[in-house]
Amino acid sequence: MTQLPGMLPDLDIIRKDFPILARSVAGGQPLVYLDSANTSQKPQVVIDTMVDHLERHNANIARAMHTLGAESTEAFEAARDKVATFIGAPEREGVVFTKNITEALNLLSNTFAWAEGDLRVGPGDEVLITEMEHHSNIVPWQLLTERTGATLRWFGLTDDGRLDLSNIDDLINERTKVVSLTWVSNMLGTVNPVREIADKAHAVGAVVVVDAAQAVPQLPVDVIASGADFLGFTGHKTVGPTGIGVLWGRPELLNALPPFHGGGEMIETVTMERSTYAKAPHRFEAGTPPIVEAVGLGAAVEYLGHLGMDAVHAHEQAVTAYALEGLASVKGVTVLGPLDAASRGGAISFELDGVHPHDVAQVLDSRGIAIRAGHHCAKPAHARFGVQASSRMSSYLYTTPSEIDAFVEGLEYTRSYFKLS
Amino acid sequence: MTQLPGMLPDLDIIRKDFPILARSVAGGQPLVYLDSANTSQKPQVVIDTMVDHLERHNANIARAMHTLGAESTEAFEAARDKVATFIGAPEREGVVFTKNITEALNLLSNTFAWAEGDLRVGPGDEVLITEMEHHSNIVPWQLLTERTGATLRWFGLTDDGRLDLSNIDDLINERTKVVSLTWVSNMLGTVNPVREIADKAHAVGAVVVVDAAQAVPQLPVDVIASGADFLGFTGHKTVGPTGIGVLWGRPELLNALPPFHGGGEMIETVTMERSTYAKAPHRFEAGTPPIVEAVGLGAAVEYLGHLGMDAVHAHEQAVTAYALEGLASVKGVTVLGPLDAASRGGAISFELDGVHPHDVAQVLDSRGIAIRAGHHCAKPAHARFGVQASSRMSSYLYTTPSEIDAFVEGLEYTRSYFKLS
Amino acid sequence: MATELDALYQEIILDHYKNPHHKGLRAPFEAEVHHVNPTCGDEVTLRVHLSDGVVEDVSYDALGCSISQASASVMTDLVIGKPVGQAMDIHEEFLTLMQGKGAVEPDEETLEDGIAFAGVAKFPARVKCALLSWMAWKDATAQALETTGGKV
Amino acid sequence: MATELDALYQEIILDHYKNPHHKGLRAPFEAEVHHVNPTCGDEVTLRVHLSDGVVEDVSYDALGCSISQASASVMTDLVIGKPVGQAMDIHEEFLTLMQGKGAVEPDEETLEDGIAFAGVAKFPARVKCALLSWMAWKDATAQALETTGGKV
Ligand SMILES: Cc1ncc(COP(=O)(O)O)c(C=O)c1O
Ligand SMILES: Cc1ncc(COP(=O)(O)O)c(C=O)c1O
Repeated sequence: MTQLPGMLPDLDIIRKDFPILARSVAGGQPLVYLDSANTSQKPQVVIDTMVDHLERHNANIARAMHTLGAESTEAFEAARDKVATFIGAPEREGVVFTKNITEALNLLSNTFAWAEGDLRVGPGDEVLITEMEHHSNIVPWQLLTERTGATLRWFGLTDDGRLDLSNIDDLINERTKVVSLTWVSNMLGTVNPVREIADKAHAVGAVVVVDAAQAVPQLPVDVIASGADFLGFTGHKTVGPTGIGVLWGRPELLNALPPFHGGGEMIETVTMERSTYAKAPHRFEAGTPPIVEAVGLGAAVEYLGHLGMDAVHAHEQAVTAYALEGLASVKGVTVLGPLDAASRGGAISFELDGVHPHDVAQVLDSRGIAIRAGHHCAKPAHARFGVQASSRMSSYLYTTPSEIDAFVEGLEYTRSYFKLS
Repeated sequence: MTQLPGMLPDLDIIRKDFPILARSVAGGQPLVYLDSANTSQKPQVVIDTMVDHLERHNANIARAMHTLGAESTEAFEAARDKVATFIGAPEREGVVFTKNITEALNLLSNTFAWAEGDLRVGPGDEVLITEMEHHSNIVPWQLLTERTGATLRWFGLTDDGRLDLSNIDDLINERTKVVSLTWVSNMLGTVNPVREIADKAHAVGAVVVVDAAQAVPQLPVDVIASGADFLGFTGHKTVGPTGIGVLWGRPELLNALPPFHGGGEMIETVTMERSTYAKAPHRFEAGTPPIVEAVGLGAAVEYLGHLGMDAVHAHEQAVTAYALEGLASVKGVTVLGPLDAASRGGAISFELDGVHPHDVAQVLDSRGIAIRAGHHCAKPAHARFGVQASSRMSSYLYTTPSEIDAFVEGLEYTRSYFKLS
Repeated sequence: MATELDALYQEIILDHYKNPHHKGLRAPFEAEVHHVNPTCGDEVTLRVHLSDGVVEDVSYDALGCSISQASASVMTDLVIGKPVGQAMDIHEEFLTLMQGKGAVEPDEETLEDGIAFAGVAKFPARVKCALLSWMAWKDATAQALETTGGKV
Repeated sequence: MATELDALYQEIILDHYKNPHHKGLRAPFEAEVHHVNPTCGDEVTLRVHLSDGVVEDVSYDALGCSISQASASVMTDLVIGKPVGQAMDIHEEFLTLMQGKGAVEPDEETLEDGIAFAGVAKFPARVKCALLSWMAWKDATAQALETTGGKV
């Protein structure tokens, strides 16, 4: 195997942890999975942990007093501890389990509408996002501002796909109540200066929400150092299962928010006339939570912790640099976003002149190579660059240099298939 | 094995489908799981289907154009078809996947607040529930009515644990906008006359929401025949995984509601200024849905379909009748709710004079018998009967008469352990 | 596999993609619609001009992949000049072909160049691409019939 | 297993459960709190009367299981008559015992009848029962100290 400086050692052993990587597709060709920014693959330990829970410890949590119930509760709450450790959260109470990061962001945008006191967003207030957000960090704030009479504003983008900070002092002002931005763009790959923006936001009394859906899988994340007041990520992109996400928040802020979903286990007491509510995290975990999914996520972050996020990050940077080089060698390819690996994450969106992204993805798929084509839930960022759709390859800790070679060869083949000269 | 008329044939073979039932607890004693109203156990086929998906077909859905993406999307959408068939939904578009039924009910209570037109709940409107609801069908409506200035009303209960319908013509009136009630009570076991109430509600133009969390696992359910406009259930009580629930709604009503969570895949198009939304079901499935969980639920309802819900229901009735008999034989036991099995589901809450429910559950647990103790997320129903907590045994399709015998013996042992005479 | 790929990207499709027929927006028209494929972002703006119960013209402006572009081109070939009822029948037949998962044998008599899309039916993710312009046409035609009170 | 069960339900616990000490709500008091265990519904209303830096009286009304009732009874025995600081230390020691998962050896000198709860620590679901009244006492005492400006 080609070795790149910074690559994870023993990559072939790590790959064995991921059963799906042994699969063949498209009539017997090995799977080359380059769609990890969309969803990551799962190591055996995550799957086995879930199976063990389902086959031996399955029970509802908190409410159950029997042996299985105690085991299930312990596994679920241990997962919370593992997540807290993984993201550097000082208190386990700050870790709320949600369905995905989309629910986490909606939890905030909805409770800000009904909050009393400082966190309430109302007429005249401003919510600030950026033009490179995923739809999940745009639409909730559109709904909030439309419904409350607040104003939605956003950072524009520079031509090389970074945040345009030239008007930051206008954008972050005394009316700003919430600044919500992505740490790493899922389309442009850009890594944003979250801390710098958070400091400016805090200076005017705004709260800072960080969409870390692409950051937590790739970077060492410390919620306190990030400057975030709230930070979310999603299990399925973090070698965990679907159906589970995390909202971390400073506990005193979480407890200042009204409930989101009402129901079982988020209450303190209920009468027909009125109810009182538990504190975070339970306040925001109404109903039976995704128990086996949380347990799976616990195993996932533990797996990543064992590899070491510094090592995962170095691997991602090495592979991304190699992929950028490869892409530069293909005639007609334009990469969207920053061109140096050091200032970006592992998702690389690009255009291939003369072939529509769907067709690129289709031809690659016929060679067993899985990439994404479309707007990647970032229509405004595409519109900003005047493109309607793009192709995106995204690597992860299990990606090898030879997979990048196969991808680059696939692009050359695509060019010849569509008879481009 | 004791045979009861109506019991599932080949029960010992069916039990082999559930790996956890082979487990021993409390120092080597066989597990007697009588907490299925809290969460059900999972057959091997559900676990295997999930594992197969994770190990061979894992990919994000809809957005992905490659082979794995197509396979994953097909499995996810096939699960929707299976659920639609299972509950008699004429159109697959009416089946929305949620996290659990709690999310389904909150989806409705939240969107009713922001709806335009007929479905909007505002000042002067009335929302009608019942005193036997689970907290998940109380708190969302409290939040809605408190926030919109509408009024929350409820059916009271008769002494034998049925709905008190004596003032139905006052409760259902021209101000009633929403009637939301449980089909089968998780505490009292009562099966409510959903259709009769739905007809009355429709006569005044109200919409009818049915909490079928305990009904779908136990009864043959036909959403159309039920009279419901919206009906929810939850995967983990239906031999499916956690992290997945279902909201069924009449598609034209779903499409008349505004979005709940905003984000990926619920949109039609997004610009920074405004967005337009997809139709149901995608309108309400923002973000990456619980994919593997939906696939697991598909396998679960298929499993139940193969057993036949008539047969499952007959089994439940046979075992419940047998358990009621057994409970009647224990001195100091008072059963809450109807005493004839025919008018109730499989959850039986009871008091044992002189021993607190926790202590009952604890002593039973030491004999490997898992029951629930507490308020079962139905505090108001407990308050109605002047009890603060109760014990609850709940059987399911895998429950045998000898497990009921062990349970009844366990109660006798509990009496002697606490030296009751 | 190149063979499956070739079944998808038939010469006819690539020809229509490179040289689309009837492309551009023209007047007169009774209805104009804008359809989007939300998952991938493909878009089409499409106008219909009916007269005396006949599809007089279909004009469009589309952004999208080879399959969606070629499909729009073939669609206009098939419906322009046909009585509305007959055009709707062709639409139905194309729909059946696309939803047949590759098991439906297309009829060249009716579908002409449209038979080249038989291979698309085996690629579920691409079926939507092939149907985008057809759905837009059906919608626009329904609107045109409505605004003119069925009198065209 | 009966043996584990017996470790949980020690005679001392059952005695306190059947004949709780200091039960009932009494005056005077500087603070009254109401605590609930949300998962199971156990409730306690508890009053604290402090005077000259000493826990003069703790009175309570509680609904709950044997463990929670017995724990309230033992707690009052332990704190009534003690200086506030010393009572808080006992509370800390009891907390440590309960959170020790059965690995902490209780000190009979300090905890007296409270050592009977050592077995509870092995039942995570019941630890909350044993702590309910202690948490209420701590909360009420803090409130009493606050309202009296620390001068008791
Ligand atoms: C009648 C009823 N409704 C709602 C719920 C809530 O279900 P979930 O916790 O899965 O959302 C339950 C079970 O806990 C129930 O029994
Ligand atoms: C940056 C970013 N934010 C949010 C999301 C939404 O994640 P999910 O769909 O798991 O809620 C994604 C991925 O789809 C993402 O890449």
